[in-house]
Formats: sequence, structure tokens, C-alpha cells
Amino acid sequence: MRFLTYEPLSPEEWHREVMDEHSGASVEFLGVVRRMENGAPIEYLEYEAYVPMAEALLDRLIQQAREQFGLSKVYFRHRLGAIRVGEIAVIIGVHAPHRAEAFAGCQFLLEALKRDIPIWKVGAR
Amino acid sequence: MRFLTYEPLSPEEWHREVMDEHSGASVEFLGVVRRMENGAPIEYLEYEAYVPMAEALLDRLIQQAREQFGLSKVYFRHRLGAIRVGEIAVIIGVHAPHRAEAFAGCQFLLEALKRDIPIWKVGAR
Amino acid sequence: MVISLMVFAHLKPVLGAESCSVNLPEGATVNHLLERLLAEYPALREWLPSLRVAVNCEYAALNTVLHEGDEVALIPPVSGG
Amino acid sequence: MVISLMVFAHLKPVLGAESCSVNLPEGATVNHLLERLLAEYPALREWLPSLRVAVNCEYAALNTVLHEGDEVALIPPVSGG
Repeated sequence: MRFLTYEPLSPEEWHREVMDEHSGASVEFLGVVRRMENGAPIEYLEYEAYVPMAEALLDRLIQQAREQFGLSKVYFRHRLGAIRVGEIAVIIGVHAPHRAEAFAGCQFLLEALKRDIPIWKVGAR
Repeated sequence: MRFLTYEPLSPEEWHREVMDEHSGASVEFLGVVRRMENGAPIEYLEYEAYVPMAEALLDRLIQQAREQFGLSKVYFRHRLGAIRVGEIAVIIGVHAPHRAEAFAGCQFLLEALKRDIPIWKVGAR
Repeated sequence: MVISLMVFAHLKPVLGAESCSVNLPEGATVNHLLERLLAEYPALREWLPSLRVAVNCEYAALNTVLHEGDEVALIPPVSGG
Repeated sequence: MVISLMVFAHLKPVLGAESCSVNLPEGATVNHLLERLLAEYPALREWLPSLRVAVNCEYAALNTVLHEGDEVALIPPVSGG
């Protein structure tokens, strides 16, 4: 698995990525599990995925984002399994020449994740 | 100076900030000095500011962004003086309940910086 | 021909399994498969408006023709992120 | 009355200084100050369309009345970030 993992996520690996000298903008999104889910307090959210399809779609999506927004680097990780409140569920980081492409590229990947990638919240406890 | 500094910037201080349990989205922007400036290679960009005015405007702007986008935390730092290629000129980090407010809040602060905050690129070498 | 069917998330209890094999006539489409499943699992009907189907890890149209050994997945609305 | 004037970035060479004191009649506005400066530094004219003026660290309109001791800054287009 390149983009999905059952291990805890940390953005440190992404933070160590050196920026290309022609890139001037880095945008990072972290999605974190919140205490309240549908109006009730929780301890964990549980995610599952159709892993081979999610990996294949993400690979193609990231290629498309690189080309469409001129991104020089993309980092994408989504955690599966039980994720505790305050822990990271998803990291999306991009480098781009300018700020507009960096924000647009990061948001494009996030919206595509929310719409098309076969990953589901399957429970809270 | 709260938001401006002549020292090198690192996002580590911001990365150590714990997220509020009602926040599910963190967005961070890094602006980095690029090799090419107006078509020519450079080693450094030099920034100056009208410091008291920039600090006062930023303080108010950040308050406004907190209220307007429901941001639970905001981190804003802009470096002044000579900044080498690949080094960070600006860091804007926000925490918000959801992704839309986090992106909108971060971009609002960045666009306001670019439009209104009295900071200038005064030279390249 | 035989295709393998996979079911995810909130659809698992509807079909009572995560995966199974389905025997279909040659030339059957995604739509034929759904009709067969609806006849067998009427509770699937309420999911239909939001359901997408993937064939071999690609979203597929209703008129996509299935082939022996295809891996077909029923994809309820996703909720990652 | 005397106000203090500050100049930034690419405007410094136009006025030949970073700051100076300017003597103005009571009731003078930002606009009066700019007219005085234009008479003294004609090269300032090309900056006028993009110039903003701050009084005591706030952007100010042309008709803002100045007072003894005000800190007035000429703000060319900013380029932070």
C-alpha cells in the first residue's frame, strides 16, 4: 500500500521533503478525528477501504493533479482501521510554483478523496 | 514583534500546537524563496516592513479570520531581511472545525498579506 | 460465467457477506447483475440511487458487459477524509 | 504643525530619505501633504496611482485631517509573502 496504511500517520516524513528550487508554495492539509460525531462524543472512528481500487484511483488522481496544477511534489496518506480522537486520518501535502496552484491542487485531491475514493467511515465508538 | 522576525523560520513551533477536539482540519501554507526572480537566478531575496503597522494590521486581521471562519488556532510568521533560496519567507497555519473553513481562512490571511500588509521585497542578489 | 462480487461498508449487512461468487449468463451487464441482486436482496433497493459499481477497480456504467472472472464491487457513498 | 513622514521600499530613493519632518498649516489633510511632496519631489507623481497613505499605522483617505505629531507613511504597493 502506497497511500493507505493501518499505522498511525505523522506528517514528519512529508516535512522532510526538500522543495524544488522552482517551487515557492507548499500547502498541507491534515484531517483529524473530532470528538463529536453526529452530535455524540466518540473515542475512535473506524475506516475501511476497497484497497486495490483506492490505491489505483489515488495513483491516477495524483498524476492528474501533478499535471493539471504543475505540482512538483505530492504526499498523500490515508489511515485505515480505528483512529482515536485527535489522531490524523489523512495527510495531503503539495509543492507548487505559486500559491494558487498549491491550494487548488491540495483541494482538488481532497475533494476527489471525499467524492470518489472507496474509503468509508464504518463506525464510531 | 509577534508576527514578524529577522530570524530563520521553521514550522516546528506550529507543528507542536495541539488541535482542539472540535477541530478536524489543519491547513498550512509555506511561502519559500524561489531560485528565479523576474527571469534571473538569485541567491537571496530581501524583505523590509513598516513593522508597527504590519504588526497592528496582522493582529486585527487574525482576529477577523478567527471570527469569520471559526478558526480555533492561527499561526502567522513572516521573515524580514535577507532570505536565501529555499528558505521560508512566510508560514500561515490554521485549525478549523472543517476543511472548507480551514482552506478559506488560510487563503484569506494570505491574500490579505499580499494586498494590505506593509511588507516589501526590496531587492534580490 | 462466474464473477466475484465484493461488498463494502454499510452494504455488508444488506447482502449478509463481504464477497461471493455470482453465476451470470454470457453477455450479462452490470445492470443484469444488479437486477439479480435486487431480486435476491430487496433491501438493496434503497441503496440504488447512491450506489456505484466498480468492475476490476474502475467505476463502471450500467451497460458495461461483464466477463468471466471479473471482480465487481458495490460501492456505497464514500466517506473518507 | 509638524508631522513625521516615513517612506518605504522603492519610494526611499524618490524622496532621498527614510523619514523626515514636514511643517504643515493647521487643518491640512493627507491630500495637502501629497501636494506639498509632489511640488518638492516631482518623481513621486508616477507612484501616485498605486500609492496608499497610512496615518498612525492605519490606511487613511485623502481627506483625513492631520494633527501635530502624526506619523504619516507613504505605502507603495506591498509585496510580502
